[in-house]
Amino acid sequence: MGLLDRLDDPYEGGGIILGKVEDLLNWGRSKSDWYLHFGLACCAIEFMAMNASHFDFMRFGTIPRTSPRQADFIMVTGTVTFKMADRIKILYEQMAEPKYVISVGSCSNCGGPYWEHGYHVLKGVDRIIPVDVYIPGCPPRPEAFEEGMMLLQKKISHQAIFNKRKRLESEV
Amino acid sequence: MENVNFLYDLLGKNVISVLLIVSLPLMFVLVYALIAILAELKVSAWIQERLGPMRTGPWGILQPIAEVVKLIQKEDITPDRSSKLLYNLAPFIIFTGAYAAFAVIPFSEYFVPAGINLGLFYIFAVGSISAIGIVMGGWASNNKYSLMGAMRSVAQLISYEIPAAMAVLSIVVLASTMNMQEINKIQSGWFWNWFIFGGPGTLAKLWVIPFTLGLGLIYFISSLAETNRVPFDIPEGESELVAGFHTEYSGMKFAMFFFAEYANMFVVAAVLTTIFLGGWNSPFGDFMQGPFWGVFWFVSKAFTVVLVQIWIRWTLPRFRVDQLMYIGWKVLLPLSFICFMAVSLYVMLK
Amino acid sequence: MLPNEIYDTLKTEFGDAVIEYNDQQPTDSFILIGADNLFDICHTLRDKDAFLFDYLMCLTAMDLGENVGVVYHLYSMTHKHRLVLKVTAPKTDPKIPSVEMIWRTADWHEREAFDLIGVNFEGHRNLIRILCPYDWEGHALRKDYVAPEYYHNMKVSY
Amino acid sequence: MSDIKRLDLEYSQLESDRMRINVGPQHPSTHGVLRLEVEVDGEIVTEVVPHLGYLHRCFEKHCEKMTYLQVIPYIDRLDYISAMNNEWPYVMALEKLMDIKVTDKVEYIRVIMAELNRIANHQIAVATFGLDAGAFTPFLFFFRDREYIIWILEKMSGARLLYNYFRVGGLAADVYPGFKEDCLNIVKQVRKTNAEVMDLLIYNKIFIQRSANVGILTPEVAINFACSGPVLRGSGVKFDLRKDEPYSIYDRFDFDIPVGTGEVGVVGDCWNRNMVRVNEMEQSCRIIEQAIAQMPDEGDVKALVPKRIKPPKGEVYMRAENPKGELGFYIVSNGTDKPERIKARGASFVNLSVIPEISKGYMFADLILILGSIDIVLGEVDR
Repeated sequence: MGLLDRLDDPYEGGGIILGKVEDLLNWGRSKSDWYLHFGLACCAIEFMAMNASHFDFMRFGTIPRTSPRQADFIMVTGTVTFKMADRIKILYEQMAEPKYVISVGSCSNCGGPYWEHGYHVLKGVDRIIPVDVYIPGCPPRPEAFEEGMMLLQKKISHQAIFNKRKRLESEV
Repeated sequence: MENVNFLYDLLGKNVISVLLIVSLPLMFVLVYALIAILAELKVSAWIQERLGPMRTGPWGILQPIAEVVKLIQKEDITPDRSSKLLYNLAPFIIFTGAYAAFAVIPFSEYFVPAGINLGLFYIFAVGSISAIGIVMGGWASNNKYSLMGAMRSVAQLISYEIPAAMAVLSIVVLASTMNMQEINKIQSGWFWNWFIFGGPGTLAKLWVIPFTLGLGLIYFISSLAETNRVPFDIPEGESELVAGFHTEYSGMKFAMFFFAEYANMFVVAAVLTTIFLGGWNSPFGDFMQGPFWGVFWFVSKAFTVVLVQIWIRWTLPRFRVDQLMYIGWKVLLPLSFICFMAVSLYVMLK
Repeated sequence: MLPNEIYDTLKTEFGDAVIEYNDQQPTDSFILIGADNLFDICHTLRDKDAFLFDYLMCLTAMDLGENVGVVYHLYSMTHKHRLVLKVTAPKTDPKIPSVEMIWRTADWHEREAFDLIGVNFEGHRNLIRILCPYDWEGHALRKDYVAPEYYHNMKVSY
Repeated sequence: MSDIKRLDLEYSQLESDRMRINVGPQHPSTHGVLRLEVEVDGEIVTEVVPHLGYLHRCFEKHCEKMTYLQVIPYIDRLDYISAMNNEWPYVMALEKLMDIKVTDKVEYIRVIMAELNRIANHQIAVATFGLDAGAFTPFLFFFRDREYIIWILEKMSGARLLYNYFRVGGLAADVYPGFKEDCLNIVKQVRKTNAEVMDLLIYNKIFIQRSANVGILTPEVAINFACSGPVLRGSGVKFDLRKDEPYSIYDRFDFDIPVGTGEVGVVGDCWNRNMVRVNEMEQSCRIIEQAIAQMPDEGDVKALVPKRIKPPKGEVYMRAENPKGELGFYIVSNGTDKPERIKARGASFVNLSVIPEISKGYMFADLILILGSIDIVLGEVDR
């Protein structure tokens, strides 16, 4: 496993140096996000527009990767059907830790317009994989993508790496 | 070849100086790779009317550092059914192959890590090591895409080695040496003394200039193929083979492939610079000529070549595998033979 | 050629196999034919010089309650005329001859009809599900269809 | 000579293991969630088995449960790249069932909207085709232009991608001030970028080598498979519903039907299919210019229709020329405000079915290009 496990709580409290190291590691993870674009439906087209020159998704330091092994987060854009659900699970499991998920659009958030009669639509991708950021919309505007990306970066940059267990306990 | 290194002059020939000499190119490779990655991101963005990474440091210049910090933290996956030893060895072999070539690259009049007499020969010898690494990685991953990528890659590397070698051989004939430092020294003076313009000589060399220009072009095209760059990037052609031979690699091992690719780009650019573009010589005679300016000229020339590679990467579509073979064997190889003949004739008549 | 002329020609050729001609507005006028002779009739429609229906626009299967029906929308690229054919079969044994050999495009349309309505196309070379997963149960577009509660441990409807 | 012959024989008798590769459902260039099971002999494709249904969103089931107006948003989500074009045959079918005449102004706005959306669709199609060939930059050039078109459509309908703009008997909203100038500017911009991309991509030597003489679809096969749109026209068949069966007001415009000419390669190959799209953009520009000139300023954009759409009992099949090809809706009405059955005949669904036929014997990299040249949208394939 990566560096994360080995660094789990050697010293109490961590101290200034480890705190700064943690900031650095979080900074690296939050600023360099390679994504696996899991284009499923309409939202994928809007995401392509997001990648294009007007909005330029790569401003955030993201690079598209086609192999799940090299991706940091997976962007589920569109309706997840039952036929697809197993594959999404496999892909998510193939990704290397630490990994994140952005769920884009009403369909992958909750089933969207296919909620009521969609016998073949999974009602939300969060029923099979854990989701970090939800982007609402059908399809979301590129501005919504930007906000979602910034939310993910914010989330990553505040993550605990050292003394995780201890900090979680204190929160509880 | 004595005293080609300023460090030997400075520290004498002892363990420390040898270690320093070995580690200097390594430092250079790492720093260079970071710059090249940034350049790739930014140049591609500018070609496409975008901005590229903007939010990591001012104008995104810290982006490659963030990538490295991130890649260090990633989980290192070894697929369950892979051949573990080969799988783990492959990235190191590829990086070694790319890095070993730096041993003979003359950065300046007074700095070449190992001034051996068979420098060019050595570069071609170690350059082929990376092919072994690619095959190892592709086969050991136990992934069909990786396997196909590796097969294509090796076929491509082997076929393009020959025109590249012919191009280099012609220059060896012109210079009558395989020592890269010597080749540089021959090209000193104004830029028309560069081997791409026929090397130093009287006006009689005019008729050989088209052939040497052609040789430069042949070498450049072959070098694109050897480094798997567009339009010859079929081993990792995204649209069909997902990520080619490194589909299954993650974290630092993937970073090694990444670094090796950029290091390889620099190696071929450095060879092109050395044998065709005058190496560390100033283009303008004695103007800004000297050991320290030499580093400047050498690196800037090599970087220009790298930039051209990036430029081509974002402009052209990619070839198909059979077309690639066709170009290698039926176009570049005969052309390189013709140029070789012409250059040999010129040397005979001289 | 107008649909009623086609109906007359077919009636003389196939007799009772051609059941009914309907031209009540606003419905597109259609010809109802018996399932048994469907293949021969379609073959004639495609190859006879007066018809030359070489373009199958659409193939729709429907749940009609007691029966299932299949509707063929035909078009001729040379004569620029169109025709609607209808076939029905009882829902308990929904067997209809396949026209996949006549118009290759019917291949996927028939697979879809089999998948969603459950029409059994006889003579189709590869009649498997196309849209729903291969292990899906039931035919989704039937009026009495109830979605399963779980599929591969995932809840279907909430 | 005899030696060579014997060698050939032996070579053909050599047995090599064939590899089955799974392309998709998550693959960078299957244009969505298509899965192709490909059998390759080295690099040569010997068999392709498409597996669909990864985006089966139960469209037809939803139609039976919704009222007629509620169905329109779902229709947008069929071919989500050209939503305006999708809505058109549906509302035309209902208008035919209910015998409603729409005003001239509505017809002109519909034409302009549909043609703008056609340009946007073809831009994506050509761009992604270039992307499949490895050229990334034209992709972004086209997307830059598409953005301007999207802005017009957004100002008209309020949505960027899925418009829900056409209504039975009219439109959701009237044009905004300055609409005509915007359209004419777009036409200029589209022509400029097309000229640029011609140099960068279409007539690029490498691109021609890659896409010409690949994936040849003969007219007979194309008609037997009921292909339509640029796929059919790329094979040299001059068939366009806007000309051959003019619906709406297309008979008032002067435009050509571009067909595959075999200028490079042979008629029916990937390059010609792609070229048809590029030429169609120009034709759409011409239609827009004429429509802008002829469009009346006065007029209502909504006809008198009841709030609850209740068509009389009947069945109607209406088709229109979608950018992908012929999109048809077969609507069975039972006299209530909910349809009995709606079947969507998607062009992509039908066009995709020729893939196993035309990709055999080409190389693996060609398969990706053939798929790209057919220009499918999985929303329409799987519905």
